[in-house]
Amino acid sequence: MVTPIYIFIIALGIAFLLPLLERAKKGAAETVFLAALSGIALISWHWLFSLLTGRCEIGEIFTAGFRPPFSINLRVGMEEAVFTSAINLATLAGAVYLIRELSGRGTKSMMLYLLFVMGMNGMVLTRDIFNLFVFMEITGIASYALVALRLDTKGLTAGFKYAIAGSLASIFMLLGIIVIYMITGTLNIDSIASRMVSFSGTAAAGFVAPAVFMLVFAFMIEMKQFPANGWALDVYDSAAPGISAMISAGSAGAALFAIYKILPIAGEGWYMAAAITGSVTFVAANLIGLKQERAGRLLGYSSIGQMGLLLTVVSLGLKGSLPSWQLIAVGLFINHLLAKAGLFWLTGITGEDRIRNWGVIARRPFLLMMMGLFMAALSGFPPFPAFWSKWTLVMSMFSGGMKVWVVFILLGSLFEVAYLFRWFGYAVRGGVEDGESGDIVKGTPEKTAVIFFGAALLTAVAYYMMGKMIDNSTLMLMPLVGAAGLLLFERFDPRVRGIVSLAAVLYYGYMIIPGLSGMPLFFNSFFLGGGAIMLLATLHRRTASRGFYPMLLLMIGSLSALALSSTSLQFFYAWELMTFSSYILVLRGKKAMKPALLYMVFSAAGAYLVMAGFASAGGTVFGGAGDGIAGMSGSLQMLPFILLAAGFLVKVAGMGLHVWAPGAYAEAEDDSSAIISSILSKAGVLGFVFLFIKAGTAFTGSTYLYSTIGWIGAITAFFGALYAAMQEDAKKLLAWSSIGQVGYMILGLAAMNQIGWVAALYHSVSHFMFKGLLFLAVAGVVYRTGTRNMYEMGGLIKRMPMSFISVMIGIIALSGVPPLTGFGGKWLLYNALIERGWYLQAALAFFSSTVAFLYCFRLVHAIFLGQAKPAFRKIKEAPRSLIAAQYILIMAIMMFSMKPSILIKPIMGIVGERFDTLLTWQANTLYSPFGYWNGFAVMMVVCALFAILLVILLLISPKPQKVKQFNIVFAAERPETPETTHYAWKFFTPYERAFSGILKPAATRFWNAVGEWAEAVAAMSRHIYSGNTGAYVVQIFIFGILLFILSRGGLS
Amino acid sequence: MMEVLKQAGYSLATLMVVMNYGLLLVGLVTIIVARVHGRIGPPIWQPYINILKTLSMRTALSHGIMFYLGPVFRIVGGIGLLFFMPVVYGSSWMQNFSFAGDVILVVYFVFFGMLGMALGAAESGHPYSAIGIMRGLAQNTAAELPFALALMALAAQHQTLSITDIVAAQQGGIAHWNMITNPVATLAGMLAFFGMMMHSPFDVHLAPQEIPIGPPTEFHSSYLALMQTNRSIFHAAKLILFMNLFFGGATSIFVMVVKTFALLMVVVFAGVVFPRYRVEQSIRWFIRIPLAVGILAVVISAWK
Amino acid sequence: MKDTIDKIRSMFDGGDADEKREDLVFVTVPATQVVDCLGYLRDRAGYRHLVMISAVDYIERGVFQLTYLLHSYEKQNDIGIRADIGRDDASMDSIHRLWAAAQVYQRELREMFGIDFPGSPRVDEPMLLEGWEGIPPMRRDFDTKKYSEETFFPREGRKTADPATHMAEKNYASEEQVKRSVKDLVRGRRKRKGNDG
Amino acid sequence: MSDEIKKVNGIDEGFDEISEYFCDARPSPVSPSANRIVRNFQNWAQANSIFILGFGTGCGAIELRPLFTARYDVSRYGLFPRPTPRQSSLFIIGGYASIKTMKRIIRSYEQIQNPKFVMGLGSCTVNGGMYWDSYNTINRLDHYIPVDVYVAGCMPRPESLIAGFDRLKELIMEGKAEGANTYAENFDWYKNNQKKIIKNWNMPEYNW
Repeated sequence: MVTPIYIFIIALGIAFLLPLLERAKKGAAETVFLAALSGIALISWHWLFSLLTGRCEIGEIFTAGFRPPFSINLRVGMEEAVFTSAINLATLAGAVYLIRELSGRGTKSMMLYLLFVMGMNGMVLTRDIFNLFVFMEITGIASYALVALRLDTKGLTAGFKYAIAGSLASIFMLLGIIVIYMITGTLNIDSIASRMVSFSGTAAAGFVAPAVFMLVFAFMIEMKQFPANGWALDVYDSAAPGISAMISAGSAGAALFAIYKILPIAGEGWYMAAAITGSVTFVAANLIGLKQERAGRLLGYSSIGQMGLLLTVVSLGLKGSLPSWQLIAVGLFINHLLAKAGLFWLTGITGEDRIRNWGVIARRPFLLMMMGLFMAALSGFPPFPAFWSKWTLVMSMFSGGMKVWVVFILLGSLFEVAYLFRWFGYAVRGGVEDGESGDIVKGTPEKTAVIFFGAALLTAVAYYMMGKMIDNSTLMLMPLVGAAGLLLFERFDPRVRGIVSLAAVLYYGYMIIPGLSGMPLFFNSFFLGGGAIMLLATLHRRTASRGFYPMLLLMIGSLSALALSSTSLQFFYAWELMTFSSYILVLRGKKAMKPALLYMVFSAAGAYLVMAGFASAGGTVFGGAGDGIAGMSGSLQMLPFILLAAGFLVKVAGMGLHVWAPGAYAEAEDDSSAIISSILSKAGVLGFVFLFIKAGTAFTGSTYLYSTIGWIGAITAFFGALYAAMQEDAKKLLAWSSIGQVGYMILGLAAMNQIGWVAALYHSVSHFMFKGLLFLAVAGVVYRTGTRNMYEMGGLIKRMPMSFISVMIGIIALSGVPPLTGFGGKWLLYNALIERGWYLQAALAFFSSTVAFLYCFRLVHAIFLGQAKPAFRKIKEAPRSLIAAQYILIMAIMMFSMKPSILIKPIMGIVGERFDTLLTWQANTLYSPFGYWNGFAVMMVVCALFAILLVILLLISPKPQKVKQFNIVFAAERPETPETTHYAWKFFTPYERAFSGILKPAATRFWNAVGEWAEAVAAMSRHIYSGNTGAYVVQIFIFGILLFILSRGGLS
Repeated sequence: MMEVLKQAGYSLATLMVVMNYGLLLVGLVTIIVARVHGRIGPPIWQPYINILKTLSMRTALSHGIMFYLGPVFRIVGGIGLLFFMPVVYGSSWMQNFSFAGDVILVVYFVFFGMLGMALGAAESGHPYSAIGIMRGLAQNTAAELPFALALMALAAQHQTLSITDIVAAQQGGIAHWNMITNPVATLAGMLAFFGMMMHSPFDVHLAPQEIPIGPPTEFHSSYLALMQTNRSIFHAAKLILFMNLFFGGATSIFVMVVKTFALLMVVVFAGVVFPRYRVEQSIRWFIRIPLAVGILAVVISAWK
Repeated sequence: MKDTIDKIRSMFDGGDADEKREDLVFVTVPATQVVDCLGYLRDRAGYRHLVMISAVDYIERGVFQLTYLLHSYEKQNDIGIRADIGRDDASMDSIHRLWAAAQVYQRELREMFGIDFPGSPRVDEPMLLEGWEGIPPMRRDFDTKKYSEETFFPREGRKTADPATHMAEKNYASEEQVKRSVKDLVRGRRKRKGNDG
Repeated sequence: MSDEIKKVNGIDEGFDEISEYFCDARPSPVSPSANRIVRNFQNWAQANSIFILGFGTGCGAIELRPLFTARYDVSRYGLFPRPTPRQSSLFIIGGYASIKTMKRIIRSYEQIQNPKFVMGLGSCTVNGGMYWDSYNTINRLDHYIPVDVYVAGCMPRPESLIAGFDRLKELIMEGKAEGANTYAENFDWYKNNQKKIIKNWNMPEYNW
């Protein structure tokens, strides 16, 4: 056990020695400086290690050899060890990162840095309140100086504001300490707390409250609580990013620890006030962050928000409302420390402050990957620590009955996700606005190394926490391992990577599928099989496609994990993993910046709803698809049902919540679109399956809820089809179509009878086949033509006959015309709805499926039929791998069309005994209570008729002369150009006119309004930070008054 | 196997009957329209001559494979529609392949031919074909809305989707017909029927003066012969469908002829009186009164 | 009207007014003055409507006479501005900037008379005579009958006849007989009378 | 096509619109069925179901309309108007034909399938009529497309037209109305005549 005194000795001693060393030998100072920091860090790690392994007890060090109150004592407990280790680690890394700049400024900057580190350590370690103040001052003064080190106006003014705010805080703190000392006669934190209690009811008690108020107020200022934090923003904004990183990560952490020590003194009444302050700060800072355009300031808001959240967690934990709050706090803290520092460091490397110009980083895949990683960590995506902390936090809050808190915390997180990923979007897709910073970003090796080190550490912590938190973590880790493994292949040819991914998916499927049954089997074979086919299609890629295959594999893996999950946490883990990976896939599209952001925000909102739903369901085990559960378990209540259903409705793009979907489906890369639309859209279906299994029909209000969801499904189906018919963009058309088709599935599931479920699952498979087919075929066409506007194509049947056949089969299947698979789904659906008594929904679904003919025809006509354009007259057939994948799907469609029983029978088995059996098979005929359908006979009759009639036509027809595209009867004229002869643009105008009343994009307008409103509020609130020191002081006082009122309320 | 062959033979016989009946109907309609105009009109067998004439054309041309297959798709759709429907209730030989599917299959099969035909016509590259298809598809989908509602009303009423069962439920005199037992659904169905038969006022997709006869602009010779044949079969099949659904079906060919003829006359007389709707007008028409009637029908039937 | 005519004559070197009717007067101005004159009439005198532009081929004088006919809605009368241009390399200033519709007339004049209007939109595109070579057909030195006989495979057996005689002979032979004999009769009596007298 | 559009679409120098967009095959005569009974039967069907494509080039078109009204009603004889050449068999040229119109007449005529019949309506189609010496109207239609029946008059009354139809039917029944084959056999002669008057021939040799 090394005594912590060494920390101070090393820091102070080296600090004084540095100038001498510098004189003695050039460059020696840097080495010694880093060695000193390493020494400090080693000491703290040593404590942490010893405490963890139980090799030593909590250490109490008495500096002057006396016990308190006669001397200052330091404590090294578990918390202290964790915090000092983390802070020292970060500061060491930060020093490495900053070393060139520090040495450039001379030894004085290194001295300041050492003092800064020492101050933070002291803040964590000391148990003496005055000593705490001293260390705080040391930290503060060192950091003012560090901030102002740049010696430019911005840095100096920021340092000045920092100093003003810091001295205000000091004054109040000192006043508080004096009064407290006057009352209690001690400065030792532990004894103050115990003595304070005894003063209640005495005359001195009148002094206690103001004293405590002043103390807490001072610490709140140090914690940069809203709105007394304008100065801090200027600091983050103007300091060198390396310094900002340290202030954000280190000193904020130290301040948090200090307030953790102080709050017990203040007494229980203060916990609530602190928690409220913290969460208000969290929400407000993140809200204002929405409007930020500068990276430093944006990160500043994020830091302040995170501190607020941590304050909330700590105060509620101290209050005793949050079990296992330590874990939450430590997870959040470490996550914040590393991720935030990492992002600040990245800002330093790029040297670009405006987030719009962050396209500069796009050419450095490694840095971009790091950025994505930090973003994911900061927004609480798995497997990073914040994910587990947030999950535990929400779970505990719900079980503690703190629902309103959850709302605020999730709202704040949503804002944070929004602005962080807006930034990330600019980084990936933004490009550079003005040429001045257009050159490639170059980090020095040590800076890059530090960033990598931070990311690695974050991952390690994530791995550790994951092992602690989640059951069956090996299985859950598989997708990540696969993706990480693929990263090793990044240097290879894209085709090699594709084949490796394909092999990985196939091997994984081969390993797990035989051991499965029921719903997991269904969805897994569907996800993995479908994923494999789609991977095959991506093999045509010639471009570098950095990061594409890992993310694709991650998405397929997470989908599989989703279907395999057996607890709520596993489910949610896989769900978030899927969201993130698919977001990256969407973002890879050329014009995908805005759609991807929209996708992310909606997905995050949906995910939070799901999380809240899980939390409100309590400890209900969710997932695992209720294998072996006969019937419905019926263990959910109304609130969780609504929350979960709402969350899943976002994912399936139910009408009203669909605004993200057309863009995300359409703007992703062409082959990713196929995957996202045909496979990923089923994740929501899976969610509903699991939810409905869990919920059953027994709970209160179930009738209305199910019929509401049913109506949403039907309306989604209708509007999806209607909007699809009005699109000019082939992929948008298919995207809307997907939205509509998933509506049928939801409608079928919501019917809650055997036929409905068979219909939904059958239609899932069928939709995967035909929509995958269509998207792949369109991907091939877009790949060759370079446009997505259908009216620019035309007549491609002669050049791309294989793709044409795909599209034709696809639309026949899609439109539900017998004899192909689409009809089965429709037939089952109507039977289910009639069984349920939902006649109007059935009629609406029927109408939607006829509207589907409109866009089906349009797709095939505008692209393949009609007039060929001269620009495309030498175009080639789509790449072979795309065609191969399409023909696998066609074969599957044909097989299932010929013998629907080979698909429907297993699905009936999977749906199993949960419902009364309504469907029966007799030979090839499927009987429902209302009707019957013999797919085989229909196929045979149609084929026979077709063959016979074709032969007849061949016999009676004279040998036809093959003619070309202008050989048409054009009212005795000749067509002028193919462009003016191809009737494809605004094809269904009369339809649009007739339905103009209901075609107004109400949902889009609504969400636009919500977005604008949030931005407007953010913009308005932002103006309180005027940059004026006087204004900041006023704000601090206003904050004091507010805090006072709050504490009165809290104390009474 | 013998069963199947026998059924195929029977179906072929049915097809012959219906085809000839349909051709005569087409001829008759032409005469009726002529008489309304104050003309004499062509002989009733004119459709036969027309088909023979188109068959005797000596040349043909082809815009591509889909152009060639389009008419085949079309007539498969027509014959299929007929084949999956019992024509005469109780007759051993006019049941066709109705064992293969119920009314949903039949209704969806209507679109089979339409889609195939649309593909063929679109391959010709003629803008008028595309415009005609657009109009036809748009109008037809709108007409399907009240029809779907009427169908659902029947399903609610009879709790079955099998055409045979629906017909069976209507046996025993006019009082059992759906026309009497479910008049609102019948009304909705009949309003949709106007659109589905594509007679005036719902024949803007052909619009001979404006977009020379729409989708089939480019078709000729034997293609046209197939399409003319299909026109008669398809017409008759749709009539039989509506007869089965709303008017008690038929127990003999004679009854079938009488009922379908009467049904057709409704459409024909409406057609000679009313001028043609534009597409958006007809769509709006369908989504107003017929839609309201349809919803009313479902509500009444489900409420029972 | 009178004032306007006087103005034209004084401002644009107009010749004598040729008053056809009370509300229709033609004035000849030099070809170079036409555009200015028309602009004046349109903007100042209220003749806002261009009725037509026409040409007459005065081959004897070696000129084309162009006539721009304008109408005034306020005054309810017409003024025709005439101008002579040489037949060789006939060319005239375009007035399509005054009236966009003039381009159609000018195209037609270009096609039929070969009068060029430099700058007029699409003036060289034929309206009727796609790919026409040779003399423009409305010029008087173009022999349309000869051209037709050379180009269009005239059908044999066509001959021109006076419709009156032809009808009389073909359709009303007997009546003609009667008529003739009556005529003869009358003539004979006259003769006889004369002889008598 | 303007140069700009060409550039946008990447159409290079060697791009030939006519050969790119039109079929360049020549027509070939298709002899009627060798079997006399079949031939007669087919001729009977052709004669009794005549779809008319009316080309109302001149004032003669006004005389076509009454044919389909209650007063004359040619549908009695199996004659129906048809708006597309593809499905028609009788092509009626309703009066004088200017050169520009001739181009359209030729195009439509060629788009009709074999067997096809042509009726020249009014004197203008016979010998130019009152436009016989015009620089812009043809004199004899039969030098450009084969004509089966001329109905003379300026204008002929609907009764004359019905008489013309009767004559046409007789010809068809007798197997003498083989204009399409005549055209194919004397293709070069017809093309020469056509090209003599049509100077900007921006279409293929034969409009399929």
